[in-house]
Amino acid sequence: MYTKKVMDHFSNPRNMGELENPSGVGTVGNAKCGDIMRMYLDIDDDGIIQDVKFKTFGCGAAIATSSVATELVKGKTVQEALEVTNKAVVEALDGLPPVKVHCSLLAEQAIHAALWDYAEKNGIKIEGLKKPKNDVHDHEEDVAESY
Amino acid sequence: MYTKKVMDHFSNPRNMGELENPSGVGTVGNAKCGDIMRMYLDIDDDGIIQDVKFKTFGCGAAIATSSVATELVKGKTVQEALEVTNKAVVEALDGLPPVKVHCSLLAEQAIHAALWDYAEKNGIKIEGLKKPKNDVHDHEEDVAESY
Amino acid sequence: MEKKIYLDNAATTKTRPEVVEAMLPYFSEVYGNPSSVYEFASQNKKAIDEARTIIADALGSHSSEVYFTASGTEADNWALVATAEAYESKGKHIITSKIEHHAILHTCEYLEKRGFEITYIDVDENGIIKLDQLEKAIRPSTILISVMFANNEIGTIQPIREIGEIAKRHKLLFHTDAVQAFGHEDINVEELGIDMLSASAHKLGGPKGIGFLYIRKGIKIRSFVHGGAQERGRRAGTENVPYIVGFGKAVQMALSTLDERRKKELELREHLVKRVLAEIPFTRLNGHRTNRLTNNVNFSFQFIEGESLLIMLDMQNICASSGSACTSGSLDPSHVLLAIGLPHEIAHGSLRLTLSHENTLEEINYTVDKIKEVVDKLRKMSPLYEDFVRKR
Amino acid sequence: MEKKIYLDNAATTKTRPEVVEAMLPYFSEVYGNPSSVYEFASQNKKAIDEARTIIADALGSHSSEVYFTASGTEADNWALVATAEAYESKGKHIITSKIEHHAILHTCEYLEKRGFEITYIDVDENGIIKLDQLEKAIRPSTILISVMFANNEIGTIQPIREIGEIAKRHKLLFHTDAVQAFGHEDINVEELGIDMLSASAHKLGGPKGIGFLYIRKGIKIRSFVHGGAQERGRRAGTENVPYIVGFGKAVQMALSTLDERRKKELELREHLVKRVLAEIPFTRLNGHRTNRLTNNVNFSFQFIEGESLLIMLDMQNICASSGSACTSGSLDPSHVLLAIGLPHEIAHGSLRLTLSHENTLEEINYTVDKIKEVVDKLRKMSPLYEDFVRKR
Ligand SMILES: Cc1ncc(COP(=O)(O)O)c(C=O)c1O
Ligand SMILES: Cc1ncc(COP(=O)(O)O)c(C=O)c1O
Repeated sequence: MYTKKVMDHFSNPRNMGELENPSGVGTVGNAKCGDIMRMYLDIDDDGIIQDVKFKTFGCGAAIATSSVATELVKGKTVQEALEVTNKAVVEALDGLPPVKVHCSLLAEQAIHAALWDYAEKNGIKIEGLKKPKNDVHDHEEDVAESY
Repeated sequence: MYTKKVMDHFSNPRNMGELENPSGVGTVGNAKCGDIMRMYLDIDDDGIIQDVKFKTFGCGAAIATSSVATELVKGKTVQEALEVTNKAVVEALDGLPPVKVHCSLLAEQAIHAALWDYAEKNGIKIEGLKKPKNDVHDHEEDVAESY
Repeated sequence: MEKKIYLDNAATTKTRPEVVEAMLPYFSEVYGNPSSVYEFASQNKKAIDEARTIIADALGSHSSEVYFTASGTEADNWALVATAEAYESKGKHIITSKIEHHAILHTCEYLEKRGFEITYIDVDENGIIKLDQLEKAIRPSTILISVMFANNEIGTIQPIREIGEIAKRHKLLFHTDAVQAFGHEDINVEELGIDMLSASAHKLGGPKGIGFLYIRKGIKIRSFVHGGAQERGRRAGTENVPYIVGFGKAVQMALSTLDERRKKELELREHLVKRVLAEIPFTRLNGHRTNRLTNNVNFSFQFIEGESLLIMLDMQNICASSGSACTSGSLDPSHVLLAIGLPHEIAHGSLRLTLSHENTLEEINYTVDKIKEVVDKLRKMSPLYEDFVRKR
Repeated sequence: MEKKIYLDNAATTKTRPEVVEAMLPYFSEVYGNPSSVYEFASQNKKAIDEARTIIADALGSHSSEVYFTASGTEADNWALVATAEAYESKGKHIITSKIEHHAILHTCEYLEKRGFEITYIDVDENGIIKLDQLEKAIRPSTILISVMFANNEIGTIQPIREIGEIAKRHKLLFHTDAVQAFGHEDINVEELGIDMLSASAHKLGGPKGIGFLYIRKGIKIRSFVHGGAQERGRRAGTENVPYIVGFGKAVQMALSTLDERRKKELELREHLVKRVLAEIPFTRLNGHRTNRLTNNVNFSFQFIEGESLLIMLDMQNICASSGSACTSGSLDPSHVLLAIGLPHEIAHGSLRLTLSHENTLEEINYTVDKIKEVVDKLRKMSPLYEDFVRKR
């Protein structure tokens, strides 16, 4: 059901782990829905993301989207990272099954949450960044499922 | 679905045909239900059934019951013939499928009808013989068949 | 003839050996549950998708519009019951014909008990539905028209396109029971304006126990069998993978041989009809003379009854039927033959012969010879014939 | 391991080669429609009767009480919907449990939409239904109790005899979904007081797409699928002769191997449970420790999620499942695990392994080794585990 890219990121997740003293850390999702993502960012004085790590509790798609999202933001500026949308994440994985698209949203939100933490810690304001919600799941179901 | 006996009587019906000047002839059943039986009786002065013939429009069971019924009454007295029940017909055939049992009733009635005709023609009264109904079908269905 | 002559292909067909071949790996080798996560099961999912696509293509539809069921009967039940339930608030009136299969008629009776009203439209003497009566029957509360594509007893093909147009004009849903037609006639649901269509594999060389319901995208009917999320949540129950694969294969083969089969069946049918009508007196051909399934003939032989005819033909190794297989346990004459206006005693004496590509001219000739003999024998036994001869 | 290790026999089983063998002649050789009159079809009728008798004997019932369906799901739907419709005038209340299969639960939801009231009884932490709550839930309007024989996720076997007694005491009908138990546990409908019972062939070495509903003589429920007069007029649709024959064969084999299979499965299961609980920390066994299906284990591994666990095991050629196969497309955690009181995040991390007689000790040991590795790997990725370790 998953693309090769998803399977690759799932089996060999990039940037999995923790950072000792991260510039920012964000956790989104909740256990009730079965996905929790945590992103650690290391941001240098020029606002460039030098390092990024993730930890994820969740399905194959959740792990793969976390992994690919870390790749997409690593080396980017804060502003550039902010523009990594869930769409970009899905594209980088050559697509996700419809029921799993919410995982990519979660990845986007995890980055935003880590950036928000970084901004708060440093007392700065990042243009276009809103306070992340705790739970970004949309609980839409396939219409045809209404038996 | 039919016993060997039924198949035997069906493929080689006994006493099939007409009688030229029958002592009595009776026709029962109706085309609506798919079975019509006609019995011809040749009864001598001692009230003994010397010859019997049948014609039947109907299913395999209808033809077989007619055939076996002619065998059962041939050589009998009128009174004995009257006692040939549908049960006897079914037994002589080693049984009939439940939906086909009404055919044996028809055979019984056909004999009665022919006897009635004989009695009328001769102005006699046969003890225990009632005027045959035109249609002896019972339209009961298997209870489980209620769609 | 030593060999059995099978002339009951409307009752069921032989499963094509190639279909059995195609199904075999899915029993004991690729046997995973298609709903499972692991790779082993995804082979099954793929096999199902492929079969669904073959069928969707055959109908000119999209694969997301094809839902597998366990039979043509289930597809018919689903179409009627779920439409009734989904559109109940709009109205409780359904229109169908008097010559539908029992899968439709008995489901209609069931719905009548649940408070729905059904109008049963008449057919003409050839078995063609009366379109003017159909259109007049439409009320504001009508939600569905269900008319079969081709009749299973007399083979008459209905004016499906015209019915589709009527349905569209009145904004009604149109379902057709195409169990006898699918794989035998060209069917394009777009061109014909069909919203729902039932079919069954065992009428076209597939196995018994698998069918489908085509449901046009956007129709909001729910499931008939409730449970797991199979068939996109619309038809529950672990998928019958082998039969789905077999159905796909059977459709593929039916389509690729359609023209030659039709041609051969037509030749045999015409030969059969001509000989029987010419050589056996007091015989009529039921159903439309030409506008009928290529493999169907249905005769009434006056003065004789169908079951004894069948048994005597069986003794000559000829498999045929009288009325539909499903009612052969019953004592009633065919509702279809009554609907085309036959009197009861003639309706009782009907013989249906339904051909396949495997039949030969030799078989047909042998069959006609035997029918002649048997009809003759039974007429000699018949009090109706006796009366008829006397009266002449 | 090169070879696939199949540990998902509750999702579906491999069709036994002997079963396939038994079915084969009924596709292209003995293919007549069993409803037909001719001799050729009567062979099919006989084959169906034989299968029905095998199954009836297995239940301690009479063959006229066994009705073939297209699935366990259809049998469940039939039992519920037809009982509701038949006894509606008596009352509109049905009692079931919180841990039923979706074939029951979604049919209950459907009936709720049609105005019926359903009470869902709780289970204890082992998944055993609360009998006192069940008995208290009975009202004058109650018409049916439906409780599954054994749960498909956690394997817990219900106190069927006691439920049967409660039903009898209150003059209620008792239906049990025995899809997971039939062919695996001894079942005698007389002794257990069961009025209706659903089963499915593909859970015991038969094909997918055939089931049956046992209906005790005298119960006046009507058909669920309406149409022809098959199955004594109670279940319409041309009979799936090959699968019916295959189902009979599968039951025969399941019964004749029952004791040895149970013994072997039990040994493997106990070994598996002991090793996993001993070697993997923060793990619990879901379901009753002993009163469960011999082939079922269900673990929750704290801090990790089930799907990724399954995919990683799949990469090691191990086929397993998390929750039931039918819901594996869904995002919700298992309703069964929630019903036994697991918090959501633990319910999400469950693994079901269901054995067959074909599994070996070597396979089980390999599987445990791999589970250890994979759980370890996923915990290292888990933010929940990170938090847990930090807090210690
Ligand atoms: C307890 C239970 N009931 C019903 C079903 C449905 O059976 P089927 O797949 O034959 O529809 C299953 C399995 O899928 C089951 O485990
Ligand atoms: C017109 C028609 N509809 C429905 C059916 C039922 O199909 P199935 O036997 O697959 O249930 C049949 C054949 O039996 C049929 O001829």
